[in-house]
Amino acid sequence: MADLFTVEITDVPLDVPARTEAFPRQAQTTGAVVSFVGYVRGEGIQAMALEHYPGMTESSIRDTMDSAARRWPVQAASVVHRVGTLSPGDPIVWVAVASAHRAAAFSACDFIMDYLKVSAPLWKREQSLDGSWSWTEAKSADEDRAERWGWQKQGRVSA
Amino acid sequence: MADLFTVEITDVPLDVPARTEAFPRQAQTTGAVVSFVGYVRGEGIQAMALEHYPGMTESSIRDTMDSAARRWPVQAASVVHRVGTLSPGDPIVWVAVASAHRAAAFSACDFIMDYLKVSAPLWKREQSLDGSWSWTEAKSADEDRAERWGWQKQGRVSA
Amino acid sequence: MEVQLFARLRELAGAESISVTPVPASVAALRKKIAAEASPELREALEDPNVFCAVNKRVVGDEHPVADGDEVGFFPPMTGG
Amino acid sequence: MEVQLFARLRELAGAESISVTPVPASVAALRKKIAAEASPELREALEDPNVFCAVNKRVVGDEHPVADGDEVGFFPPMTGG
Repeated sequence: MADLFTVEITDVPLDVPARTEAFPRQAQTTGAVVSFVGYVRGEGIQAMALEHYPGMTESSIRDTMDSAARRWPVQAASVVHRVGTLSPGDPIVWVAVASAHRAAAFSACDFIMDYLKVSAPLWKREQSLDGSWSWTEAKSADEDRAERWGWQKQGRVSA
Repeated sequence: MADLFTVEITDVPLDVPARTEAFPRQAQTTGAVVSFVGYVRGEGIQAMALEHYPGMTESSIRDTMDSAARRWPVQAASVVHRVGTLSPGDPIVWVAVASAHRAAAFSACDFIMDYLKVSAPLWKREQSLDGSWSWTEAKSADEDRAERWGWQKQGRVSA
Repeated sequence: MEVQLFARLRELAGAESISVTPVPASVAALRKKIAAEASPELREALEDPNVFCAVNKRVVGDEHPVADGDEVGFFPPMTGG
Repeated sequence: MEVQLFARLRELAGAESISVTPVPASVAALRKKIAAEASPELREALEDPNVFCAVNKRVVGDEHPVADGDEVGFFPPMTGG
């Protein structure tokens, strides 16, 4: 039987239909699957590069999935996140959540994305049309969304 | 170019990976796709049958998609809903929404499902394990969820 | 006028539509007229405030006018999705 | 102790890790020690309150203790997803 909670960081292009096909559901009890795909937008950029902290990125996302499963009755969840060099239109991240009912599936998927954005050690650089690379700035809107779920910003002085 | 807003009612099994593959995105501007799949749960039932009001079901769902596009910057949206006889584990409905950012995509997909549940003329019957068929009762929880978006119950006396 | 019935109403009527002549002026009058000539089960179902009426494929209230040539359907609460 | 640096910090240091001996007792002391020996750009980056420190792959505050054998990394705010 497939593992019901999985995290994968990969430098291989993300095949969303294949991931969708392989996502484990339970024929008797799964009533809802919500999935999210984030894509590289091409406005003003010609490429994106993503790096991570091997081991910590996976454990951080796994912690987020465990938190989601404590808050809602999640039956299965998968996260696949790209690293390496990507082009406009490429999928960056795929998140899928299965539950008996849609409310839990929507909330858990939304929650996982919000927490991933602010707590998984991943960093983006973008290559502008003139060829220069620059690091992407963290967005306060992402912190605002994470705070909806009780997330608290961490920094030099921990809570 | 593919139509960016589509509704389909079909008695053919719903191929979710193929629909996912065909869903129109815009390589330059789409940053997020949220999708929902509802499945037949098998607890105590051996089959489900769905019927609709041809023409009205499509226009009702189309109205809901248009409302979503007025509330959020939706770039593309698709709904495919099964009718006919289904088995436990079969997909009933697939909804996908593309937007520049994830907040709009999550909200619009959630909204479309909530409105579809309470306003699209579709009716389920379930066949229990003893072979008998019975009509599914509407759930007040679905009305509660729709009311989050300002939906008001309609009935004999309209507003 | 052929009034369409859906789901449990169709089942109770044993038919996909019911012929109504002359055409009453409002949804309320139409509902009453069909109920008066229906089986007790169908009458009870039609009198349920949760049973919807659509005129020309739009859900309307009981006070909505009805005229010859309108497409009219009655149906129970939606249970799709 | 080899302290790992990620993303912009790695780029500013021109290296994936920095060797620190002896090992200071806390994250604050470690941060200070690395900053004192770093280029002005890396020092400024390390002193940014938004730069995180992870000890054994968990984000911790400045008062967190550090000991020989711990895995320690510094990195800027996350921008994944």
